Amino acid sequence: KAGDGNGGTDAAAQCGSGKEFLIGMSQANNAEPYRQVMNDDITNAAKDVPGFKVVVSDAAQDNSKQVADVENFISQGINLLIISPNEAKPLTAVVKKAYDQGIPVIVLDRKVEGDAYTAFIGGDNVAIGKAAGEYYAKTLLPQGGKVAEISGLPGSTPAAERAQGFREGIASNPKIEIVATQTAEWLREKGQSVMDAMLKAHPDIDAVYSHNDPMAEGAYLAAKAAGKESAIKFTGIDALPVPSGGIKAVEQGRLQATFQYPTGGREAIDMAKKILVDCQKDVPKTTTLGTTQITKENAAQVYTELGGKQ
Amino acid sequence: MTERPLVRMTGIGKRFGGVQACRDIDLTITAGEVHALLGENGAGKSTLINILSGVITAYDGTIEVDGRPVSFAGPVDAQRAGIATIHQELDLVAGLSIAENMFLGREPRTRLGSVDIRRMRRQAAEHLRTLGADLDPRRLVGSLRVGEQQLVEIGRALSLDARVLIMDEPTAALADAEVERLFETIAGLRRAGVGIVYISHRMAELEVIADRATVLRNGRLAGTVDPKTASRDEIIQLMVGRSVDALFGEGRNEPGEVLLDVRGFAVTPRRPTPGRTEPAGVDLTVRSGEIVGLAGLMGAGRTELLETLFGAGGSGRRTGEVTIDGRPYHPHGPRAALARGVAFVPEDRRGAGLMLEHSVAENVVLSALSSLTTLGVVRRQAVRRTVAEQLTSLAVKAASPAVAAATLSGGNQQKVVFAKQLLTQPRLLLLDEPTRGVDIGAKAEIYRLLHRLADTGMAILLASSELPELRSLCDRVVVLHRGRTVATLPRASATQQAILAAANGDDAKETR
Amino acid sequence: MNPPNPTAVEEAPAETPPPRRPSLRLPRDRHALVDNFFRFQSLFGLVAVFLIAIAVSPVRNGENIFLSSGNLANIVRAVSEIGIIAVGMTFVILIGGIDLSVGAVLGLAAVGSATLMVDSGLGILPTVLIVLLIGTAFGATQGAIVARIGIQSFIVTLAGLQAARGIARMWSGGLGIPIAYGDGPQEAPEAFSLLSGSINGVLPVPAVLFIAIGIGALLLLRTTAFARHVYAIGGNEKAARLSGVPVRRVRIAVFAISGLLAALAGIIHAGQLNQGSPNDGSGYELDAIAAVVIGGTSLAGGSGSMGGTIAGALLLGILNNILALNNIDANVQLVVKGLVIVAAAALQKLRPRIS
Amino acid sequence: MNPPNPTAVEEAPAETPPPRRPSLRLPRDRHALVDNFFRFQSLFGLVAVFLIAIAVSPVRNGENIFLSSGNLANIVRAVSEIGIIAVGMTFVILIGGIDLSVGAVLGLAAVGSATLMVDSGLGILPTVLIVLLIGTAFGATQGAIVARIGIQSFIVTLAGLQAARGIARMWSGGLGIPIAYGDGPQEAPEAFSLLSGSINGVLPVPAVLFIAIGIGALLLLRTTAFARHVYAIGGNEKAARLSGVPVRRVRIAVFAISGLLAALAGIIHAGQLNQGSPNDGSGYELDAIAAVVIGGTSLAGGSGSMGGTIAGALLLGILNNILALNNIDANVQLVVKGLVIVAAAALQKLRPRIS
Ligand SMILES: Nc1ncnc2c1ncn2[C@@H]1O[C@H](COP(=O)(O)OP(=O)(O)OP(=O)(O)O)[C@@H](O)[C@H]1O
Ligand SMILES: Nc1ncnc2c1ncn2[C@@H]1O[C@H](COP(=O)(O)OP(=O)(O)OP(=O)(O)O)[C@@H](O)[C@H]1O
Ligand SMILES: [Mg+2]
Ligand SMILES: [Mg+2]
Repeated sequence: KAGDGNGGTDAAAQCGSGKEFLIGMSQANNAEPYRQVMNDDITNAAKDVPGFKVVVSDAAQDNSKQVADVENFISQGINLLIISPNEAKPLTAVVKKAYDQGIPVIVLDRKVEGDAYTAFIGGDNVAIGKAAGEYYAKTLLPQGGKVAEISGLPGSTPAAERAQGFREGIASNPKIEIVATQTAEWLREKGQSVMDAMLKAHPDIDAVYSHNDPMAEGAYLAAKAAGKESAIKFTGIDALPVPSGGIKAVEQGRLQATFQYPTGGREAIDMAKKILVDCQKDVPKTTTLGTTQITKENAAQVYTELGGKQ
Repeated sequence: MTERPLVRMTGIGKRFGGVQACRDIDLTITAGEVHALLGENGAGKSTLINILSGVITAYDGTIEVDGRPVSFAGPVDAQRAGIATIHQELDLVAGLSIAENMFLGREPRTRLGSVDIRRMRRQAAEHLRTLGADLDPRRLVGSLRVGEQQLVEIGRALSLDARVLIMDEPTAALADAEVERLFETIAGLRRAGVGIVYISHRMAELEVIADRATVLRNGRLAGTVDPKTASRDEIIQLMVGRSVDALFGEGRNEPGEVLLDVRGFAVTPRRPTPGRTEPAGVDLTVRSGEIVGLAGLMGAGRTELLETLFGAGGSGRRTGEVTIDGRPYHPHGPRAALARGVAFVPEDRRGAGLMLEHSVAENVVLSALSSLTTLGVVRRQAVRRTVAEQLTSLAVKAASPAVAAATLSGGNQQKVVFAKQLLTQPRLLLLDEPTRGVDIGAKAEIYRLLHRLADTGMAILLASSELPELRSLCDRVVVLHRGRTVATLPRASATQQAILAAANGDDAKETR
Repeated sequence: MNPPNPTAVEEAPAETPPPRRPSLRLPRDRHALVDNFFRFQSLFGLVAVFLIAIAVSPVRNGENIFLSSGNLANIVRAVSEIGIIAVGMTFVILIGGIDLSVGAVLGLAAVGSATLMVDSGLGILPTVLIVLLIGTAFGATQGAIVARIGIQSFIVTLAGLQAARGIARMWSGGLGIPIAYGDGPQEAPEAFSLLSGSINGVLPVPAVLFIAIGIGALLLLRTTAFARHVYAIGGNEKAARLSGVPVRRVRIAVFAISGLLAALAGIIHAGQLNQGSPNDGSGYELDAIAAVVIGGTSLAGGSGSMGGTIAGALLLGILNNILALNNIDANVQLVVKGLVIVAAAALQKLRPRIS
Repeated sequence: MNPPNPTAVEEAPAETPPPRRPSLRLPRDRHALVDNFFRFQSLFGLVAVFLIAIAVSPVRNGENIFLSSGNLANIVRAVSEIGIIAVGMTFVILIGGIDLSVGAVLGLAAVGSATLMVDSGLGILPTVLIVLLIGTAFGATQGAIVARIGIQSFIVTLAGLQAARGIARMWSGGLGIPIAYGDGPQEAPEAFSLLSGSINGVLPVPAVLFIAIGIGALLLLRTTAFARHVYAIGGNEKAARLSGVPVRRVRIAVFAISGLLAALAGIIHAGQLNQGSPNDGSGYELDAIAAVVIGGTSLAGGSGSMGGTIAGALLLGILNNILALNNIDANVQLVVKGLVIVAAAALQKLRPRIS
């Protein structure tokens, strides 16, 4: 293919230490804590690399806006693009455009189609969902039980994949039953009101599988208001190393467990350094980041490891 | 006059909620006649013609046009049947031009289907010219004075080439010159065999143009007279059910101290607004207990002067001197004016005077709320009592104080605005065309009220386009021309000729 | 010079009594009945949705889940923030304006509450006062721009929305600030968590606040001169100004009230969720406006009632609740909600209209 | 003093014919000048923002990045969808209504385009026609509810928003439907990808469509009777009705136009992004309304211009672009954008006002 192998050559030609590099980070939206942490990871990591300057744009969940953001980066003449696409297909073309112009592109978290990018770094939502499911099947509810699922925004890939992986994970334990699924659109307060209603309709829920930590926390609050917070087990996903994140919630006992969905921010800057400063030509095309299961035992330790501030 | 009536309305009745606006009314309109419709405010005149023009579609009785019974589903049906109407309330679209308003809903098209703007403008200009109005058809209606808007309404009705033309108080906002031109036009239409229904509260007009007069009272037919032969008292007797002469009474006190003193007053706007005539050298005084009239041609700047004195005028640099009780007076807003005891009744009661959808009671007390509250809480009992008193004292005809102001007849709406301002207990009352659309009985009541107020020491400054009104009501008449005082005529010398001559100013000599 | 004698105005007609003309009267009683019926019309939609909800609610062990006291309390708690915002929005809409910034101000206030208590270590009272002040000032600023420059409130508050959201994100570093309770540093006073509690274990505190504020506003709107001014400005601004209504001041006050109540909702939000997050409250403005309009208040200004708004907010809450209780698919929920909102609004149209 | 003589009151004016007097005239020419100046006032904000953008644009290799043809083309492309929606919205706002459903209709249309071409294997023309028809019908339905039942358009279209979003999600199964090009099954005709291309490599196709539609609408609004009816309904509905303007029909038509253009924007959206995603277009309604209002159209209806809307859309686009080019922090951007929007709206206020 035309772009293959040519992408990133211009910038690579200018590589070397002691130079200034402008890195554009196109973020799908800043409203999700996960993405805010990703931005913070990137900017913090970049501070340690002399010559790196990172600018972050916020597409506010709008594919078109993100296309325009990348176009603007190209106009400005960035040396490297990091992008966490809102959705794969709509951003494929503009990512390819950047790549074809010789700008190295690191795709984070969500993929684009084809291979017109330098590298992809991301977690695996199906695997995370599956890990959560297996945790339910083996550790949390080995005797089986009724599970309520609070899902992310309908139509978003992570929501679909975390649902799918979970079902694969619990398949080994047929006594686990998903009795209700409601969306809370990734939001804490919606998690609360959805849980309110679910508790009414299904007062005998044993556990709540939430697609992210904030919704799990919201559900916990609802259960607490109903006096059921100790009878029900809550798990989340994301495990952000920030005070409002899931690790702290596990540490403080509100959540039973959470599963890390890595931001890949540090890894992206590491790779950018390899490309721009070290002039390395052959970075791995795909880096899949693993997940860590966080329970009360390891919460404090993981929090420190991930550089979370107290 | 032909024998067969163009329109025959039989047994017409109409109820609004609890109000019987019309009851068993018969009316015929014959080709080539001017048929006057008379009655007090709220007698049911507008309701009757709204039925005929298709605005009101649910009513009792029958309408025949050319002997065939009709039932209009809307105003367009009536227009198709050859009935054109000039409604009492100006219903024009402010954001469209004169031409666009005149042809709204029946725009001439080019072959391409677009609006033939040139033809529209040309025809609009023609119709306006027959009325003696030399207005640029491209001007936005929102920038026109009320009188000019009235002419546009008339022009619009004329452009329909109707066989029956209904005019509901067409002259209410017109000055004499325009009225005269309108009469010429009406005479022409009559000769062409158009049947005309003419509603007006100006009795003198009827004697000039009406062939027949039907009088309504309280929604019923009170009688039919020939205005050329019947005496005015006779007609008034039919309308009001009593003689009006008896309504006038007592003598007047001598005026007191000078209350309002205006010397060389002018406003220089930062950016001139087209169509506004800001004060440009006004001298006048009003004493306590005195009624002073403001005369002038359309656009002479009377309205603007009153608005400015009330703090509601245009912005701009002020020069000259205005004092009240000898102390400087620079109202920067209606609140400041009200605080100094100045009240204002605007001429555009619907646009500037009333909250039409709100109740009569809410309208009446709005200006005086502060005197009816304790710690910001409205004293309901006091409000109810005050409203009742005011409505009685001004003889406002309303089903109840709780009905929306929009449901009142025009004259009664005017009285509500009046009541609102009087409640502030002003010392200086500014009135802009206070009797526009007010029936003769109510007019007399308003005059009597004004005299009574003046007798209590109130100073009144009143702008009016009806010269007879100025002459009979005022102690002095100040004539404005292009925003400038050109004459101050004491009562004795304020003849029609003198006022008109002054009002025309140098203008007549200059241009013609 | 004698000052005008006010009594003369009213006495005078007695001297020469013009023949009293019988003014046409309504048969009072019948109309009073019909009138009273339609006065409570903003409740029609609510009652209808309530009855439907009872009918379609799942039943467990013979108990109608929807009607269970816990569920009803949840409903009111869930709408309390939107409801409080909608109360402020009612004033704004009554003067013919709109306030799109409320959701963002809620977010800003939530962040403010958390930051001031947790990071700055302030007590509850100073925190609440400062946050309410911020909200009020923000609203008043918007009101001043609307009233003085004369820009349409839609634009001003749309800009305000963006600004408030931006400030909230900058203030919080883009992340939610969790609120831990206790006496230590970085901890908020325990009392603040009362906002997520209930009175007697039945009445959620936010619900009580909503109802109290709603009733207060209802009384305010029925009894005060301020309220009359609000209606007058919405009814005919020019007439109001000429009648001596302090139009600008009332306008600014109205936007300030809206900002104040949005900030209060933000404090409650933070208390309920134990967190102040800068992105919270997005889209709340539309829900609040919907509550107001379903309650029968006209977006053109000048007519509407606070009772209607409260009913509208409860209606929306019941709707969300019953759809969730029945475990309706989220997408179907959206469609059903759209239809019910229109149907509820159509119900309000039963009122007999003027002219 | 004499009591006034009642008969004198009505003295006939006809007896002494007053001399013909010329009514006072403005100096025409000067005013025509001022008028023409202010007529293009909706451009003031645009020109100001444009000049500022040039001034603050970063410069690379001596080239003003903002002014580079590629960048200018990007700006117009980026606003083209909002712009097309805003054109339809202008009609709605001119009649005093509002259409909150446009963003959701855009999403629905994008899903429709993708599904019909990819899953149902339809050609471009049938697909486009069906999608436009869906949008038009959706808009017309909303218009009919507004016009016939008399519910405020805010509520009807807010419900429409939810319904359209729900339908789009159900239709697409909740996920974006990617569009692959080719002749095979599950592939869309190659020609559809033209929507993401440019003419001569310079003019993006969506930008051309936006400009064409804008000019078309501008002419429509200047020349047709329909346009006058639109203004009349917004300016004075009663007058319009009395004049025989088919108020209901015009109302329905206006919402249908808005739906049609939103659907068109959805097709373009799908073509540009090679995907039909049910969540796309959320929040576009506010951007479109902002463009219309910044363009000087009053939300009260009856006054405004299409040129203003186009200028407003471009202004927003330039604003987004220049903030991004200068690498302003996203949160600061929000605040700055808010301020600039208010400033732009304030500029429009220079116009001398009627009444
Ligand atoms: N839409 C309405 N709803 C309720 N009552 C109405 C309505 N229109 C008119 N009325 C009532 O019907 C009666 C007749 O009103 P109408 O407007 O016909 O009087 P009018 O003779 O034209 O008076 P005026 O000379 O003041 O214009 C009045 O009592 C008025 O209050
Ligand atoms: N272009 C305009 N812009 C703003 N206000 C206007 C404009 N033209 C007229 N007005 C206002 O509209 C009203 C209508 O004027 P009106 O027809 O009453 O004039 P008039 O009473 O005949 O003349 P006068 O100026 O002597 O009162 C006045 O309040 C005037 O200030
Ligand atoms: Mg009348
Ligand atoms: Mg005047």
